[in-house]
Amino acid sequence: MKSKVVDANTALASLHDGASLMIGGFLAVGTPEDLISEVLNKGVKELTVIGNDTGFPDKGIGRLISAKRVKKAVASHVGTNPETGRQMNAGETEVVLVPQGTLAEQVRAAGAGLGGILTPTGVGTIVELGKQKITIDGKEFLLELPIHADFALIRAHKADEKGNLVYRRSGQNFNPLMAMAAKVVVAEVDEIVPVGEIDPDNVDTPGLFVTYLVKKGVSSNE
Amino acid sequence: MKSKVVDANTALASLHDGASLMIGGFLAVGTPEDLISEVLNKGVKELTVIGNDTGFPDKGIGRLISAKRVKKAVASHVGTNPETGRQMNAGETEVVLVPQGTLAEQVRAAGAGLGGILTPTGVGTIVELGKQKITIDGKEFLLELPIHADFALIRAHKADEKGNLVYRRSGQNFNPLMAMAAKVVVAEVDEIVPVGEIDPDNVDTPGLFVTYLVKKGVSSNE
Amino acid sequence: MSKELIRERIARRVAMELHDGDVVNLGIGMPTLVANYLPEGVDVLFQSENGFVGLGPAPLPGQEDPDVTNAGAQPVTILPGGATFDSAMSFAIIRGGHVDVTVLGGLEVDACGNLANWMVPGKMVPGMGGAMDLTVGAKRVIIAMEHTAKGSPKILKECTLPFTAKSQVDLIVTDMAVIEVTPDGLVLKEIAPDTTVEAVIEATEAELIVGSVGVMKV
Amino acid sequence: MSKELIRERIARRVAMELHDGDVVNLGIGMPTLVANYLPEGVDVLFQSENGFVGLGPAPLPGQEDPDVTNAGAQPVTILPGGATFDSAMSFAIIRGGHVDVTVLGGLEVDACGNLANWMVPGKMVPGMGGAMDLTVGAKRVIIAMEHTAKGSPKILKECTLPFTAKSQVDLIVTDMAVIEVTPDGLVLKEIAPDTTVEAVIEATEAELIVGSVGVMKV
Repeated sequence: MKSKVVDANTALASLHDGASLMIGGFLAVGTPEDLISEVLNKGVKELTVIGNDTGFPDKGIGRLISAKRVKKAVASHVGTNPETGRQMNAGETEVVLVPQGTLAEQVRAAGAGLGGILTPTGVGTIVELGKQKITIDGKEFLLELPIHADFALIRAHKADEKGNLVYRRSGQNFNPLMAMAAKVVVAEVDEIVPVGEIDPDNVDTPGLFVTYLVKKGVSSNE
Repeated sequence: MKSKVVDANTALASLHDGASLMIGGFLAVGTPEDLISEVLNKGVKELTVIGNDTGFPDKGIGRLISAKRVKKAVASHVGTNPETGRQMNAGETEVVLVPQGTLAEQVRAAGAGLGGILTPTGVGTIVELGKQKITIDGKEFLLELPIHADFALIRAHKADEKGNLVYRRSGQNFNPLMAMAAKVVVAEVDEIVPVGEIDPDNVDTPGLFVTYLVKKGVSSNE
Repeated sequence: MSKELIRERIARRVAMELHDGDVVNLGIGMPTLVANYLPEGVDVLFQSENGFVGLGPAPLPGQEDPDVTNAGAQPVTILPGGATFDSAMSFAIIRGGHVDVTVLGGLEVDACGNLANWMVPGKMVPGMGGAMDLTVGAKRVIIAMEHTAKGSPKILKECTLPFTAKSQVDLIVTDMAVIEVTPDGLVLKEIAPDTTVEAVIEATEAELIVGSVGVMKV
Repeated sequence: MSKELIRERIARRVAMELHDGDVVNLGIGMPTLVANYLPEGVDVLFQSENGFVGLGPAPLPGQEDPDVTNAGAQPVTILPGGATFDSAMSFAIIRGGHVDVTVLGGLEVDACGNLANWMVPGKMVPGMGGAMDLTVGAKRVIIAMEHTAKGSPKILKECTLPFTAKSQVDLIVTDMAVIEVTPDGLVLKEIAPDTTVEAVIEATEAELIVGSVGVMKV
């Protein structure tokens, strides 16, 4: 089989204006910064970005916001990045705010082939606007639909050459979910080990989900 | 905090006739056989049992079937246990057959506080009978509801004293899902290690889900 | 009273609501302080919605691990017996009712136990983060906040800001009082030693049911 | 031809449908044999719905690990580069379209690509196990079965038994023929070297579209 280990430039070769990107991380912890740099280098714009939050102006997803590459951001929280708020209020960027647990399930549902999930979260709030409400045993739930993307840019600690991934501590967050929900999945990792070095019981994301592996800190020109 | 490590008898003290039990395992791989022995010892009957399958007549959930303790079985497969088929055809035991992936999501939904999930599985088959069908973007899905239980009897390889669990190989299957979906969760484990010995990244089921730990092979009288 | 003392007072009082063995999620900001005032013999398991349980204190300077932060991106530690997981599991724990208590800040709480704490239309729209799930999912929701904002009541007849969740608040702890949300309305349970029932009523827009009122331990 | 040779023939032909890098789930029984006949240079990743990828051959006698079995409870191995997971993840892989090919047995297949393989009402009701999810979720569904059962066709105009899934079958491989399910109906692609187009049509209840028919490599 062809090796999955490539440089960031090769991994993102098919990225285009208007693409949708899931980007892992929680306030830039567990975010693939090298891949974000490559997105910036490529000059693509009008992106739809899906992530827990928009990081900080100079860190995480915030770097794409600051560089005005984002047409639409889907996130649970944008409070740590005043630039997102400014663009949102100025009508420059569309921001869709989603409860964090709902976002997690929507991404998971996409990866798991579910048509949607029913959550009690958001009932009786503006989150329910425009959504189907379903009552089960007298309790109301919102029908939340799956979220897919063209690309998932994720961050893991370790990988083997087949793409099996291991995350570390709170760097995990949305990464394993996004790994299941996009057409092209690119994982930025600290370390790539030979196949067989990771015990099957310690794999967090099976390699079958991963399209490309990019080693962190290796520039595309090396 | 009170220790979670008890004998099987103590762990199942509140088990009563008519209770619902989730039991982990896949064709008796990853099934807590000591806990099943204790259920048999207690003499409880009219049980509702939820599991992937009904094992074999002398192994796994099949032991409860053979001893006629089961009023209703919810499973994806009963073909390896002819006694289940006999009781089902004779009208002695109600058997509800559920697609395996649907069962997994129903148990997960209960644990995750979801009101249900939409699956394409079973559309156009008798599985859809009596269920709500929801069309999303022109594609039909079945609304499948969560499955809760009074008890989950699960099997793990290793635990620490806080109840953090580690599974082994294909012994995992439904166990981590059931750990989230029952009022009382009893885990039968090979080994109990001091707190701190399991790296947080290697925990499969966080201890907060686990009510009791029973060490495999320790009889209730010891 | 300084902001710091107010925050300490509220955090101390909230901490007394926690029981040994509880799974607890503390919101960002003041609720985080609750961890500093756990009563003797009360061992709780703190959940961090960014993906772990066993949240411990801040590390010593120089010992920070960039992959170990709380939901506010501050460096923390994971205690022995902790466990890490992804966001789907984190919110399965939260939404599934496996968190015993969540402590959150509030902009407004009303007589029906409605909470508003995630946006001020046209002004501040940080997003709900995990707050909507926590409020709906946790077995017990405690709001820890100052009793008033620039002199105006924050405990209202009806919230004016968009809800975080409907009818989910169980207890309100402020610098002036401890108030329980009941089906009959808000019950004043305790007042701070430096205030009076009248002053609390004055500082509260919602009606308060006043029965036997104790004194807050501060 | 012996049952064993029939099974081998079908398995060999199915194996030729697999491509390097495919994620493949083989059903219990005859489909399992497909693993023995992978073409040279074709490295596939076998998924086992009881919870892992990297399914390898049976272990040597005495080397069985009770925690490593296939979905039929037979001892197997996990190859280097494999990964284990729970049933929710296993079926996320299956339902989510991450399995390239599934190979399943069949009791009946019909002209619309409907499959029946999980029960015979009043007689045999083993349950669907993972078959419904696999049929709906896998990108390509190949049915591997004998062409007839006790002389009666199994490829029908319309299934008489309860469906496993509606319109999901892509290819049928039998001891007599290779048949593709298309929007226009069943297309006869290949026949076995020891039969004729006429004999295949005779043994098939459903209409077959006969274009250029190749000879099955057996």
